[in-house]
Amino acid sequence: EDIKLGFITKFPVPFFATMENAAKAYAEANPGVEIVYGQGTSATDIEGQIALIESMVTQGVQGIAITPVDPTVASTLDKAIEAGVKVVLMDNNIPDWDGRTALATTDNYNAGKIAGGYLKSVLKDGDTLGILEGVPGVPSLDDRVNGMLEGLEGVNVNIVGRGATNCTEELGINVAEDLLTANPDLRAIYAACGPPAAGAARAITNAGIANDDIVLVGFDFCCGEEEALEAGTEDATVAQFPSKMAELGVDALVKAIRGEKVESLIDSGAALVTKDNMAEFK
Amino acid sequence: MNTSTPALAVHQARKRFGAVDALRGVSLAAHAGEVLALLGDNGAGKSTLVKCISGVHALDEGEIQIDGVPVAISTPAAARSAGVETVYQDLALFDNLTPAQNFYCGRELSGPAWLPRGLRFLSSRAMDSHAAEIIDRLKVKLPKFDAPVALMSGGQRQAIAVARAAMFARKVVILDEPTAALGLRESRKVLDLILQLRAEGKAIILITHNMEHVIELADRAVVLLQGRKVGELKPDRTNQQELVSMIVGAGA
Amino acid sequence: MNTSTPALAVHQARKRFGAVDALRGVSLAAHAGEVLALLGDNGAGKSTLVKCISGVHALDEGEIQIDGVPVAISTPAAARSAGVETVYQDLALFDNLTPAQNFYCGRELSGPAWLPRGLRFLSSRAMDSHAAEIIDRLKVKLPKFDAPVALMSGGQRQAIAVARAAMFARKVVILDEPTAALGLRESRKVLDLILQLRAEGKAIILITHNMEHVIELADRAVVLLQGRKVGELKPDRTNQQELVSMIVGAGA
Amino acid sequence: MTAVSLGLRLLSVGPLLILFALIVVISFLTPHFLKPGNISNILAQTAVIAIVAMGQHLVILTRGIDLSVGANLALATVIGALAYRVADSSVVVILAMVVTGGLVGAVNGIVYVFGRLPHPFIITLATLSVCRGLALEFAVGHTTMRGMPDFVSSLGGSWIFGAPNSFFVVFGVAAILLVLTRMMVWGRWTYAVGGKPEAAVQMGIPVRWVLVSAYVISGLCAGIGAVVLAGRTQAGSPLYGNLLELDTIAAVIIGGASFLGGRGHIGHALIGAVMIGVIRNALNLLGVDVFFQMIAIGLVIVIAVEGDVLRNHLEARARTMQAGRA
Amino acid sequence: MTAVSLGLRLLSVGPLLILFALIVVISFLTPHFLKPGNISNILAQTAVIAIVAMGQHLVILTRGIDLSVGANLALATVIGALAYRVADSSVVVILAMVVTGGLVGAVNGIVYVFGRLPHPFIITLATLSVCRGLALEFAVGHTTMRGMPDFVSSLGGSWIFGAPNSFFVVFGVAAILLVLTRMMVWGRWTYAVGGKPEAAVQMGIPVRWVLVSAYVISGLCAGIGAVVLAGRTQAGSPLYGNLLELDTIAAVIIGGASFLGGRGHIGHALIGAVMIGVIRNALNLLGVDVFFQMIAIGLVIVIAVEGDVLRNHLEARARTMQAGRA
Ligand SMILES: Nc1ncnc2c1ncn2[C@@H]1O[C@H](COP(=O)(O)OP(=O)(O)OP(=O)(O)O)[C@@H](O)[C@H]1O
Ligand SMILES: Nc1ncnc2c1ncn2[C@@H]1O[C@H](COP(=O)(O)OP(=O)(O)OP(=O)(O)O)[C@@H](O)[C@H]1O
Ligand SMILES: [Mg+2]
Ligand SMILES: [Mg+2]
Repeated sequence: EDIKLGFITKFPVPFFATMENAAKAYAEANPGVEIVYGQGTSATDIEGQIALIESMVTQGVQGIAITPVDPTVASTLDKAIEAGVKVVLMDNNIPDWDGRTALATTDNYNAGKIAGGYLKSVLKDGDTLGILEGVPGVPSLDDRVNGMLEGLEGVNVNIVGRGATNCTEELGINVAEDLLTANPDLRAIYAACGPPAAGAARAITNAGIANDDIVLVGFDFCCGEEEALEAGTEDATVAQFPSKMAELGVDALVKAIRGEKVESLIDSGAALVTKDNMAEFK
Repeated sequence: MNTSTPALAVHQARKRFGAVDALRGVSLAAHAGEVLALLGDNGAGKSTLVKCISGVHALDEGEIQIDGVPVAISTPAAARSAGVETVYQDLALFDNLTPAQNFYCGRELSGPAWLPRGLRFLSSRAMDSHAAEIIDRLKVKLPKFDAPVALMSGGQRQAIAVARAAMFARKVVILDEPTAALGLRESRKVLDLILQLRAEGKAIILITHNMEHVIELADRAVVLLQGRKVGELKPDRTNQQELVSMIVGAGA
Repeated sequence: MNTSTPALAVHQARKRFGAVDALRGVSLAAHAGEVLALLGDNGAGKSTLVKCISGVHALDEGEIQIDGVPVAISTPAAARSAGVETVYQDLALFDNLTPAQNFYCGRELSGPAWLPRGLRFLSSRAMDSHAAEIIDRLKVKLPKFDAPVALMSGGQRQAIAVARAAMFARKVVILDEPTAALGLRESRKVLDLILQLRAEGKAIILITHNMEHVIELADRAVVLLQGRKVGELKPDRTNQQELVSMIVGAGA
Repeated sequence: MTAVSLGLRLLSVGPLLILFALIVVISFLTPHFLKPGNISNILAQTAVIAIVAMGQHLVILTRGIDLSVGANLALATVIGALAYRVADSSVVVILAMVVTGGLVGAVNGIVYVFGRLPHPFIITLATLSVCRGLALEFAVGHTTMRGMPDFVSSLGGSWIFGAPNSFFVVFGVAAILLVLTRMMVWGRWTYAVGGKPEAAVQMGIPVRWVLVSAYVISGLCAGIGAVVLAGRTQAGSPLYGNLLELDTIAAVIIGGASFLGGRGHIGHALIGAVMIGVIRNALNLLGVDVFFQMIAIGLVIVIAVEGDVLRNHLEARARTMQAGRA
Repeated sequence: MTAVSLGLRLLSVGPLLILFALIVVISFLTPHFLKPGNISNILAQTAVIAIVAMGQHLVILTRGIDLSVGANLALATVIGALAYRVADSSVVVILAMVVTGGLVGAVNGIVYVFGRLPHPFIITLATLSVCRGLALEFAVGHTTMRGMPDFVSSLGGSWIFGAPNSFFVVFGVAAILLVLTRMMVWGRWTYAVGGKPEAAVQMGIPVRWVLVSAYVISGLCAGIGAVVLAGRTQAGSPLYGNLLELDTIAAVIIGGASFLGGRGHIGHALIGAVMIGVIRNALNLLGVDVFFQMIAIGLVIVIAVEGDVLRNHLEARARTMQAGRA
């Protein structure tokens, strides 16, 4: 029996493009599965994602695999479930919501802890740290910072500044430059997404600071981080596995629709990437 | 000269715009039932004086009295409620409104009275019919009574503005060059209207560059020159030349 | 009547705005060295005719000839380069520019000539001094020559607009109520200027509601009534009454 | 009735005609479009833009602009969510949101008017920034706060007679504003102030208060929009209403009002909002990808506006023909 | 020179004075602010806004608005990055970016003018959407494309004489636009069109081409901004320039130009851009947290503009006093 699914991602960046491609590959490999795709326009496009869910239901999908941009899409998903649609979440959970069939995710908080653990291994008491945040108010991005802070517990690091970058390289450079100016003794920078990490690398180079004098840790392993790791400006980053996430999520959805039992929590994992092991993650 | 209390009196009005001394101590009085011509060459300060009386500008120094009582005319609304109506040189018409809407703009007929003004309901039909009456009485021909005034000719627009002031004036009507853009027929109508307002006992201040009109209508004329009052007389055929030389400053 | 080729001729001009027939087949001719008065009551279509001649509006039907040659005057630039200058009723002054900048707006003195016009460098000093000369010759008093015209009085603004047209006219000058806002002295100056333009051999079309001016200046008068030409005559004291009745349509 | 006057009557319906054309084209392209469920979806998806656009319309009527509506709405939902934590009462929560919206509007209006700012752009841009900051600061955990009282949820998410409840909210707001602008003195003053501000001063209209009230009403509309959105999502979030300022301005202008002030009516804002909603919904139904959606939305907006320009032109021509015949 | 006329002279420097006051306050708050390195940072961080704001200023001079600048810049960087993959030549890459910017500007201008649109808001909003969509579509992998020729990189990221190279680009653009607007016929026409469009038509100015050219120059400035930004990040990205339209409009208005058209000069755009750059930099230096940054930016912008209003008021008063004494 043929199955029609909706596959909704957040907004146009390579991470979600990779997920979409994995889903397309899955559909090709499984002839009975038809997938329709949808994507919002930005990290804050909540209303757009709600409209997408509604139009998928209108089109008669049996299941939706979605990377929820914000917990508030839950009530719309509830309506979809009332209409008999099964929902699998990907990338991040919706806290306190029990409508999901399964969740396939990188636990951002845990992944943040990985970054924190790395920083803990290279910093000592009294060192200074600057944080380049993602988009203020977006839970998965906030988790990356909060998880990092937990992972860092144990060394007494002095946090000297937290600026928002909206996950862009432009703002990443600016904020990093200003952090370096205000804190000539800055020991480390942590960026919650890829583009500002690349921006910070450029700011460090521009400021003429030697690679060894400062620790730069990013997140996502994308968008220029590869070059920065190669050059030694960036020391480490955290990689996720989007295609695995998408594949596991869609597979769980298909199984659930066919009446099979599925795990409710599917971790697609995260890993620390450094110059030494980066070849494995390309 | 009339010795009764003037309906409108201005004492030692001074007004400066940046470096320009527009009024340098002008006094005048307008009495009920008379037409006072306010004369002067371009830039003499006539419009400035009018705007100060009607609350658009505030005087730097000087005093304004209505019926002998000093009043603070700080806004156009204050001037209107003191009974002073003005036809501005630029007409102050709303291009996007119809003639009737223009007529009542700022004092719409509305109710019920216990509501705050802004929230009262418009009595559109009453306003339309009253305005139509007035326009009719003035024999102004308008192409369309329910179209915005945007596309009406200069004369038609001027007629609407004059009719508006005539309708609402209680004490004083000020007209800043009301016939400047008017044809013969409409000019005549405006002049007749001024006579009618005078007959109704209103004080009228008329600014014009047309000597014929001054001699025909004005009971008294005040002449400004570069922000100063340089003369005051009863205009007639015999002293027309004197008036002209006062205006152009040849007498000085 | 003059039998030479007219400097400007209009044949059977028709123009309609939506439901309003502003011109219903008007023909007229203006000859070099004469002042043609274009008369008519408010809304008669005078300004509309002027705007069609000067390229602001396009005629619906009819033809315009310059020196006997039919020309397509589709833009104001075309009219200007055909030698027709216009003083519009609303003056067409730029409030944010100085008098000199207003004078030359649209045909700035600039160089070098091999560059496309927009990229030429302004000869500001030359423009300033020429403009100052003209203003001076017309004895217009301006409060400040290097300030924007925004705050100048109605008369001062009118004088600037008239001086601008006088300066650039080659064949025909059209003046739409040029003295409406002017005082005695400035009016006189404009009238003198018109006479001077006539002496220079230009054809002048003068729109005015002032009969004194018509009789003093006009060599011929054309009267419009509701978009139609209802009369043409040589105005003088003796036929003034006839003219007035034509204008107000009493003769019909 | 002649062909010309029939055509004229059709044309004068204006942007509605363009909307209708759009709907016909789309329903040929996708069979899902005219399903009743989808129509309700469109109404629900459009409700927020429509409500806020009507407020924006009033501001544009006075020659102004309100860039703060989206951030104002976000702040209102957060305050509403906070109120819900204090009291599970619809009245309290709704009041909290609407009053927040109105207060922000009042700040816009008062600073603009009494601070003698040359244009409302700057102050509303500033409140945009301040409201977003405050919303993030106030939101517990700096993020979405879930939970709304039942009545609020039903406003945003339930249906009566096949239409979403939010549709009736839109309807109610439109009715009130229609009365206010067309039948009350305040509305006349608004048109006067937009038409010629200097003349409005000369005619003794309380121009400053009219301006302030336009911004207050725009803020109130943002607050009402917040109620509907919070009801729909059962949450308050500092991220809501992103770019809503551009959407609402676009709705007003697409609908046929004018930046020149003093021209247009509430219907324009509504039609524009529905047009935007219909286009987005259709692109979703057609499964058009995001990149192409952006391109398509841009093109359709221009086509809609150009269509209206053409319509106006034809209308003027037809009137002339009709007059010629009379 | 009397005290009054000295005061007057000081006041007439205008928004520059507000900027100066801001700088004094900030340098008391943080010792890092006046470090030479930080000044270069500010210059580099402000360069893009400044360049694009100067183009925006021309459009605003003609009573228009250009909402597409940010998306246009993003598209230009993507096209530049694509060009780099074809030819590692600075000339080719720079041309690709600048021409892209100019073409988008031309589309804005031509559709607005010849499509007889009532206001440029709609068309530039549409090109905003279309350009973002195209940039995402064209970008290989729909994302940041790394790599720029050396010369481009040096424009965005290197220093001469302690000033970033981008500073000299800003300087060059400002010089060209200053000559164009103040010394050339085109500039006079632009002021005339902005001052009174109907009169400009009557005076035979080619109003339509003046308008089109303003949008083309705004587009070219977005293209030049793209070169500087791509040089700074050594990449092209469809996400660049987000909200740049609001930043540049704010810069122009904060700097002291007016939406009324025909008023203001290039310096206004520059001062406004630097003011925005200085505020953002200071908040970063002070380590102010994200949420409070948004609030602070809003407040400081209002204070700056209010300061200018006050200054104008004092100036008028001082002139009167001075005249009274003469
Ligand atoms: N708002 C203003 N700001 C600065 N100067 C002004 C302002 N209004 C008028 N002036 C100046 O004040 C002087 C008097 O102007 P006003 O308009 O009162 O003259 P007027 O007598 O009405 O002349 P006209 O007959 O031409 O209308 C003029 O020099 C004018 O330039
Ligand atoms: N752009 C326009 N659109 C529609 N109707 C117009 C337009 N311009 C003028 N009209 C109408 O055309 C008619 C003729 O107007 P016009 O301005 O030519 O009169 P006029 O003879 O100049 O009058 P006045 O002496 O008052 O200036 C009027 O009824 C006017 O309302
Ligand atoms: Mg005057
Ligand atoms: Mg006329």
